[in-house]
Amino acid sequence: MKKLLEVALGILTAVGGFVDIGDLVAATATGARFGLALAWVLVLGVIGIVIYAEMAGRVATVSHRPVFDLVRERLGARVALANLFASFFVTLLTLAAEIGGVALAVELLTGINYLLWVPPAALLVWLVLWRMRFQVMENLFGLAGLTLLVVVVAVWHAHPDWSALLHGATHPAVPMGEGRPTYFYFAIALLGSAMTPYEVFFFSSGAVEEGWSTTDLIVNRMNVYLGFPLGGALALAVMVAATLFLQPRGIDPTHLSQVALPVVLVLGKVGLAFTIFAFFAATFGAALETGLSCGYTIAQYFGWQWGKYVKPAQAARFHLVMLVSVVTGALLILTTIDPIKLTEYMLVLSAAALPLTYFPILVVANDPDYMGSKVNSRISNAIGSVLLVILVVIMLAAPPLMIITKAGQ
Amino acid sequence: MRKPLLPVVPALLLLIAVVLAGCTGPVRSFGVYESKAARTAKEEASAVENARLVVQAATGHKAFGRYLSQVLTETGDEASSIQSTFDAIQPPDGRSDQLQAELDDLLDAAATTIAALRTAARRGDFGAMPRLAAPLAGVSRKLDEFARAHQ
Amino acid sequence: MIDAGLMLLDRQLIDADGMLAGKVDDLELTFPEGGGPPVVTAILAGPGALAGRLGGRLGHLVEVVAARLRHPEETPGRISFGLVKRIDSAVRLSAQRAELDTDRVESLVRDYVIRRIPGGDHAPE
Amino acid sequence: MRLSELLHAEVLDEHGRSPGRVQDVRLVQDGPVVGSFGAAFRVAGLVVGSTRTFGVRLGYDRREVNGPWPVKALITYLLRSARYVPWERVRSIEADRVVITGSIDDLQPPGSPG
Repeated sequence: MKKLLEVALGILTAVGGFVDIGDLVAATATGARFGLALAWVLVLGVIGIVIYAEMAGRVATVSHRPVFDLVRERLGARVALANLFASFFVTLLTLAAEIGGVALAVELLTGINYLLWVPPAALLVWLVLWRMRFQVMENLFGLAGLTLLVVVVAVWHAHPDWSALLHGATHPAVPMGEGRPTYFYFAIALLGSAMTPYEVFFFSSGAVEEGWSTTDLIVNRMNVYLGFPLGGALALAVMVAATLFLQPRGIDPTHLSQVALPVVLVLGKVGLAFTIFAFFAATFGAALETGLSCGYTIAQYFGWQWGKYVKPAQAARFHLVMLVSVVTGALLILTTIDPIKLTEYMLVLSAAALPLTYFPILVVANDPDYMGSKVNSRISNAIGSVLLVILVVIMLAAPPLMIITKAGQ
Repeated sequence: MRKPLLPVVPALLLLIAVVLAGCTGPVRSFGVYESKAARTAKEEASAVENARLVVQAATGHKAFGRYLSQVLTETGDEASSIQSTFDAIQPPDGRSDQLQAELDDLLDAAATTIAALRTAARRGDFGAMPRLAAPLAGVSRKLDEFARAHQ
Repeated sequence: MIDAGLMLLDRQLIDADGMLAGKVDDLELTFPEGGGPPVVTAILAGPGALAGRLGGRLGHLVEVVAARLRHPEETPGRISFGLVKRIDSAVRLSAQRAELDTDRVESLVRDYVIRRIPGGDHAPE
Repeated sequence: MRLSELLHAEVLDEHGRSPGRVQDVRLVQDGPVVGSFGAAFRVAGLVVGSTRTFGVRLGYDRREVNGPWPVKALITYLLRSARYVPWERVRSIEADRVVITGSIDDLQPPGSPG
C-alpha cells in the first residue's frame, strides 16, 4: 500500500514537474502560429524524453552513476569537457529563463515590473536549494505544478470542434503566410521544450539523491511511462488553447500574459488565479531543477561530492557552483533581455545539444559491466537509435535555420 | 598534436550575435521596404487583436484589473516599439513614402486607441472599454488587408 | 587484465565513508628498479592531473589555475594505489577523503565560503 | 611517468612505419603487493590504432557492449585497424613517441582484456 502511494505520488510529481517556461512558450507560440500542425512534434518529443529518461533513470538506479559521471567516463576527459561547456551553458540559459518566468508570473499577480522580482525570486530559489530536502522540494513543486490542469479544464469548457482539431493534428500542413524554414525552426524549438538536456541530468541524479535501488525500477518506469506523457498532455492543452483563441485572430504571442489569455476568456478570474499560480509553480520548480543541474553537471564531471542528501558543507564546491549559477542567471535577466526571447533561443540550443547527452546514455544502457541483466531491450534500442539520428540531424540543421529564419520571425 | 577543443561557446555566442544583428539593416529597394512594411502591419495586427481580446475579457468581468492593465501596457509598449522600428527605416523612393504614410496612419490609430484603453483599465473604467475599443476592429481589418496586399 | 582507459581512467573515486572524492584523472607509472614493465603506483587526481590529459592551451590554463591552488613544490594530487579497496563502476578507497591531498580545494571552499553561510553545516530539512 | 604521456603517443616500428597512436594501455595485476589492494597493476602492453575517433572509450571493440547494432557496427568498423603491442616489444619511450622492435605486420588485434 505504501509502495502504491509512493508510485502514485511519483507519477503526480512527474506530471506537475514536466511543464516549464520552455513548454509554455513553445506550445503557445506554435499553437498560435501553426495551430496543431506541430502537435506531432510534441508527441515525438514526449516519446524521446520517455525513452531516454527511462534509460538514464535505470542506469542511475542500477550502477549508481548519474549521467554526467558517465559522459566523462565514456567520452574521455577532453571531449566530455567540450560537452560540459555546451551542456552547462544551455542549462544556465534555461535557469535564467526560469527565473525570468517566476518574476513574470509575480508581475502578472502584482502589476509591479518583473525586474524588481528577479532578485527576490533568485534568493528564494537559492534558499530552497540550500535548505530544503530533495524529496520535499520535488513533491511540493511537482504537486503545485498540477494546477496547470486549469488549462485542460478551459479547453474542455470552450467546447471546441474536436474533429477539426484532430484533423489539424493528423494532417499537418504549413499554414498560409508561414515559410517551411520557420515551420521547422519552431518544430526544433518545440522538440527542445519536451526534451531539454537538464531533464535527464536532474532525473538521473534524482534517482541517486533518493537512493533508488533495483526494487525502485518499477517506480522509475511508472514515473516515466505515465507521468511524462500526462505532463506532455498539459503542454498539448496549452497548444490547443492557443490554437482556439490566438491563431484565428493572428496573434503572435510575445508575453507570458498571453499564455494565460485563453484561460481568462473561458474561466474568468478563478481561471486566471489558477493559471498565474501554475506559472509560478512550474517555473519555480524548473528553476530548482536547472539550478541543481548546473551543480550536477560540473560536480559530476570533476568527481566532486554533489547532492542534497549531504550537508552543504560536505558538498562545498557543488553548492558554490549552484550559488554562482543562480546569481549569474538572475544577472542575465536583469540585463533586461526579454525572457520570452531568451526562452526561444534556449529551446533551439537545447535541442541542438541533445545528442551530446543522449548518445552516452544510449551506450552505457547497453553496457553489461554497469547494467548486468538490465541492459536495454531491443525496442528501447530501436526507438533510441532512430531518435538519435533525428537529433543529430537537428544539431546540424539548427544553426543554419536560426540564421535563415532570423530566429523564427 | 591534438585537435583544438571544439570552440562550442564562441560559436554559440557568434550565432546569437548574428541572429540579433540580422534584425535591422539598410533598405535600398522598394521591394525590401514593402516586405518590411507588410511584416510591420502583420505584427501590429497581432497587437491590435490582442487588445481586442483583452477588452472582451474586461467586458465580461473575467479578469482582475491589474492583469488587464498589465496586458494592455505590454500591448501598448509593443505597438509603439513596432512603430518606432518601422519609422527608423528610411523609405528609399517616392512609392515607399506613400506606403509609409498609409501604414503610419494605421499605426497611429492603433496606438491612440490602445493608449486610451490602457488609461481606462488603470482607472478601473472597464465599462467604457468596448466604446473606446470600437475603432480597433476597422484598424485590424485594414492592417490585415495591407499585409496581404504587400506580401 | 584490464584496459586502463576503458576501465580505470575518468572513473569516480569513492572514499571509505561513501563520499565522492574526485576522479581518476591520470595514473602514475613507475619503472621498477630491477627493470621490467612499469607498475601503476598511484592515482593522480585534481586539476593538476587533469591538465595533462586535456593538453593544448586549455590544459595549460587549467594547470596555471591549479598551480595557484597548491604549494608550488608539490606534484598534483596523488593517491597511493595501496589505498584502493575495490574497482567496480567506481574506484573505492580505504581512506577518508579528508586524509587525501586531493581534498584541498574542497576544504578551502568549505571553510572560507560554505561554512560562513548560515545553515551550511546542517542537513537540509 | 604518467599514463597520459603514453596515451596518444605515436608508435613506430624499426622501419619507421606506424600502426597509429596509443589508444589504451593494458594492465595485468601481477606486480608487487601494494597496501590493501594486493598485487599492483603492471603494464602488459599497448592498444594501438587511430585515436581520431570518439569510439575508443565506448567499449564496443574490446568489451561486451553489443547494442544498438548500428553503433556497434560503425565503431567496430572505425577501429578495425587497432593492434596490440606486448610490452616486451617496446624498445624506447620518447616524448610523444614509442618505438617498438620488429615490424608492425606481425601485430595482432587487441581482443578483449578480460
